[in-house]
Amino acid sequence: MSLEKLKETVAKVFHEVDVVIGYKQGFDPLHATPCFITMPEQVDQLIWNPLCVQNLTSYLPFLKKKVGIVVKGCDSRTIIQYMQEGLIKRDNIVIVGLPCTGIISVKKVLHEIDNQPVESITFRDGSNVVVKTVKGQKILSLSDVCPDKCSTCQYPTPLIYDHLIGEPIKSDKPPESVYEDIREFEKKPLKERLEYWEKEFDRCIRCYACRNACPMCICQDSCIAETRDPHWMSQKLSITEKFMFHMIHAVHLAGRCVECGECERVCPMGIPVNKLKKKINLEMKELFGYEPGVNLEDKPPMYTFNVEERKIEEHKL
Amino acid sequence: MAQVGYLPKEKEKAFFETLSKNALVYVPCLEGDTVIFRPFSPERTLCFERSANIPPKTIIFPQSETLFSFDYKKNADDPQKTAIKLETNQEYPDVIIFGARPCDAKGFKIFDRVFMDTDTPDTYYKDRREKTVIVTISCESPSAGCFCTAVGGGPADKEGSDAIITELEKGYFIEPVTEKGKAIIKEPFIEDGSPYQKEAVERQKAANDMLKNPFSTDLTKISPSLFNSDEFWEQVVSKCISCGACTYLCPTCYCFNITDEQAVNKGERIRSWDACMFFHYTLEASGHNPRPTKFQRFKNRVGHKFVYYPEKYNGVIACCGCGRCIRYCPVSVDISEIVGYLRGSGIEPLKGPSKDGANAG
Amino acid sequence: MSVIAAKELRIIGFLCNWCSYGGADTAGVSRFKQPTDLRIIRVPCSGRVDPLFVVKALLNGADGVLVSGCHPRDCHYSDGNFYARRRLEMLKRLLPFIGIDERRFHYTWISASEGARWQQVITDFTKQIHKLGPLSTKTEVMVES
Amino acid sequence: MPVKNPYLPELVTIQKIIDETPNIKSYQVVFNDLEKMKNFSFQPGQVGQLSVFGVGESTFVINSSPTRMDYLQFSVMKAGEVTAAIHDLYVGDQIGLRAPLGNWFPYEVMKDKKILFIGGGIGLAPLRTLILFMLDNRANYKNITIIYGARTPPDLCYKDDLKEWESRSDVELVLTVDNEYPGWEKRIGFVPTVLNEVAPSPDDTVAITCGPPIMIKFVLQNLAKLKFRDEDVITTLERRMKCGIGLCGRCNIGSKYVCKDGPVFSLAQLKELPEE
Repeated sequence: MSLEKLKETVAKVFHEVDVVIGYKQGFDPLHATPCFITMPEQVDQLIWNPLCVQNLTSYLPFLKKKVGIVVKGCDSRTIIQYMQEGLIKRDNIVIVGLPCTGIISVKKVLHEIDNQPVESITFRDGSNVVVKTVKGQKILSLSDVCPDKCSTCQYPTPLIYDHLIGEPIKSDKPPESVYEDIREFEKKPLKERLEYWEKEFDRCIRCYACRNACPMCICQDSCIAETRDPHWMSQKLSITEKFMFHMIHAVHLAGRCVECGECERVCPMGIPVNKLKKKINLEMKELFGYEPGVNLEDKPPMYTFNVEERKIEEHKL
Repeated sequence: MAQVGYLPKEKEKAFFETLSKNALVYVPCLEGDTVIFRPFSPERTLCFERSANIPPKTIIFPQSETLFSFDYKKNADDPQKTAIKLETNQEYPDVIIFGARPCDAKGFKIFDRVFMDTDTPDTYYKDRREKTVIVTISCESPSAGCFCTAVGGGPADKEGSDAIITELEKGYFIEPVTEKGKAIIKEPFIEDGSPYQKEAVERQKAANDMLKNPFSTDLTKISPSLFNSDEFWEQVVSKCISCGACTYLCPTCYCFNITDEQAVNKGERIRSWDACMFFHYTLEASGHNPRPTKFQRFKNRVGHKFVYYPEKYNGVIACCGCGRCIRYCPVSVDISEIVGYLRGSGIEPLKGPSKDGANAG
Repeated sequence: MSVIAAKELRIIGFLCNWCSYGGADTAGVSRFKQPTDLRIIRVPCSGRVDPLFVVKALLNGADGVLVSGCHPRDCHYSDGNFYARRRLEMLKRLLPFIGIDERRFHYTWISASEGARWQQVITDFTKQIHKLGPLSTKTEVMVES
Repeated sequence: MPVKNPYLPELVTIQKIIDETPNIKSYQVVFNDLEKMKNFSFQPGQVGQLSVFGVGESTFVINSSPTRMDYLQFSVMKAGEVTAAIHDLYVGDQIGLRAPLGNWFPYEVMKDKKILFIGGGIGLAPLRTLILFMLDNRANYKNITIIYGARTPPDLCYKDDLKEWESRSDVELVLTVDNEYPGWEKRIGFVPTVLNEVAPSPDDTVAITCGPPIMIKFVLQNLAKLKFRDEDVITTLERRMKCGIGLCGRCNIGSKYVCKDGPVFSLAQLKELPEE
């Protein structure tokens, strides 16, 4: 069973590092939560199932010591992107890779059981989720309640690891399905798109959970959404300022966003903030054939240039 | 006239429309999967099933408001001299918040002590607060993370509410609490509620029993040694990402920031929400920051609610147990679990000596 | 035809100091006829133009934004415009996604001697913006003119 | 009478600007509304919030004495956005002022005692208001000793006051600078070390100290070595402040707000608070 193997490996890795970051059961059966293992007896708390939704690698740039980290396929892209941008020292990190068969979206599960507190949740034969609440039991299929990123997942097996728990899994999802939702959205007329974003961003409360959960946002403590020198934005809660903040986040992730989906997952107001970043990634792939956090030798497109750009023609008026 | 009221569900929309004639009625509306308080209008879909994502504090303590506007006026005959004109505009409409939760209402009580029971009251909050009627709906069942009964609240707690409603089969049983509440049951479409009293009380009791208490010891005892041990905070808060979700969604968080914005010669001084979890919250011009790490900030956050506020306001805990900070935390930090440790309720996170006791973050 | 007759729109121009600003100056010195809607902001290099300058301008009341720098290979700082080209192309493709017509933002390369080309670009771009009309988003801050 | 809006500043005009040191200027301001000027009162040690509209607000101690009410004086060291904006102002410009705020030096308790002032750099500002106040009621206090130091002689604030205090017989002034400086004959050395050299006796003495945090740290240690009792050591604290009236929650140390319960604290009070 891969949980036992995971615990074994982590126990072994534990001696080479100062802390191992994994998942443990959270405050209720539906939520897992990151756990920082600094004592051998804490290894037993580790869990591994579709509840393990957080991208644990976002702690790495802030930890100044040797760290063991449990990593799903999509999370591993963060580590490669960190290395491309020189934000972590590879030999300070021991990566325990977990081939992943999909995780749940807490929001979608809650939607299915109309937000009742969960008494128990069990996973049967890899694709069924059995949820028991006060109002009775419901059987959901993982493909209905998984986050969008899982239904188009290209990298279920971590692209970089020191230890792999279980056998690598190949993706069975067609590559062009990844940006299906973006192409769908672009079919809307221009005015409707603007109104859509104004309506969605109207709910934003600028709590910056999306920014602080984003692994690539390492300048959280001096973000230009809050500083007064440079003075980009006011603290006024108008749609202009909210729109501007989300554009800052998207543009600063151009050619860097590994689509781990954390920004959308953590938004307490349910705003689809990941869409903007996926659109830019679509353009990065189209323009430069670049996918963030996939291979180590790549250079993020905004860090470099070609004298002759193959795909950029001069715009005529 | 009947002491208690009853509003049949089919007359709900009509009732809100009449109320909206002479007051701004805020009701919890469903937008996508998010429940948020909006001014009532017929085409909005209402949602009374669960507590709103963000509490109604946005209505009385808005996330950003203009304290005053200023205008630099050039003096025609002496260009050196510029006069400054300050203007404030504090006319607020009458407001009825319909569908708040008992924990939200209790939050306003926490605000009142700070903003109003002081020799320098906050006139902005005070004017709005006095013009607001809070009609609370009692909870049928707790959401994930709720622990209101453990901090002196309850699914049908009346504190801070002007009237309290209990949803029944075909209508809402309304119990006025204050004078403002009594005015509500005199509104059109409200019938006599006494026949429904018994059923309402049963439902309230049923809801009360569903709540479990995360702390197993008495309320006030927080162990100072554990509270002041940096290692404890590093251990329990390593996963926190120091965002503002928990503070902005908290009905008892009232910290704010004051900033100026100016365009050419006009501008305004803006008060906006702030979070003690943000790095710049205590950052000084010299660059010194008394609380630079997220552990110190989180210790201050928990300390404020469970130690400092009680110290200042004879034992009142500045937490209403609504569970939002637990439900919406990106990494599921559970404040009730941490306060449980602080009260020494036996769950020891630090079993045995830590590996190297070094800073885990 | 100057557009002073018709109500002027707010068009912001980020011009690189060494080439395009010179080009605009040449056009001015040679007394070329051109619309006057454009408000020029001089930047050391087109590489200095952060795509967010354009976004902030469009969200806060600008109806059109033009960025103009040295021709590729002519950059005074040798590779400023190469970086700019990638950033501004990314932005050009992102704008329609958020509901702002991409024709409201244009970037081009004009050298100091191309006064005529500057006149042509600025006339066509202003006409194009006038065709699109003011960008009245709910997001537009009420900046009292 | 409607409740006063605590955030709305009074407009004041700058009458005089004194260049104390390369990065510190003192501003003497007068209320535009002369009525308010006449019946404005404050206690030594209280602070005010200066507003530069469009930039922001910052807290400064009122360092003129309550006994000399023809103007209010604030000393501003250039450090951040607001202080830089204040340094660009000229005589005749108008700024906003919200005062008086916070608590003050317990001068009642200090009556008939020896007073020891220990200041560093801009730290003399909060002390100056109390010194001037005491000099105007000289009889109430036994001998007054002032130990004041700065990095270099040009960094010494209130140079004319220092001259006056030096000439007075009923005040003992000990000046020092951190290290040698051409033309400087007086003491050399950090304030805490000079404190040890002067070694004032703790009995029947109240020590009041203000200055950079690093200086305060060592001064408090040395005072303890000199057997000063905690209640007899008083200092002022600095924190990031916004509302100034104990509401916005930012300047707290434990349950105490520096803006309202302070900024003046005794060492005994500080010891009860969680150290930060």
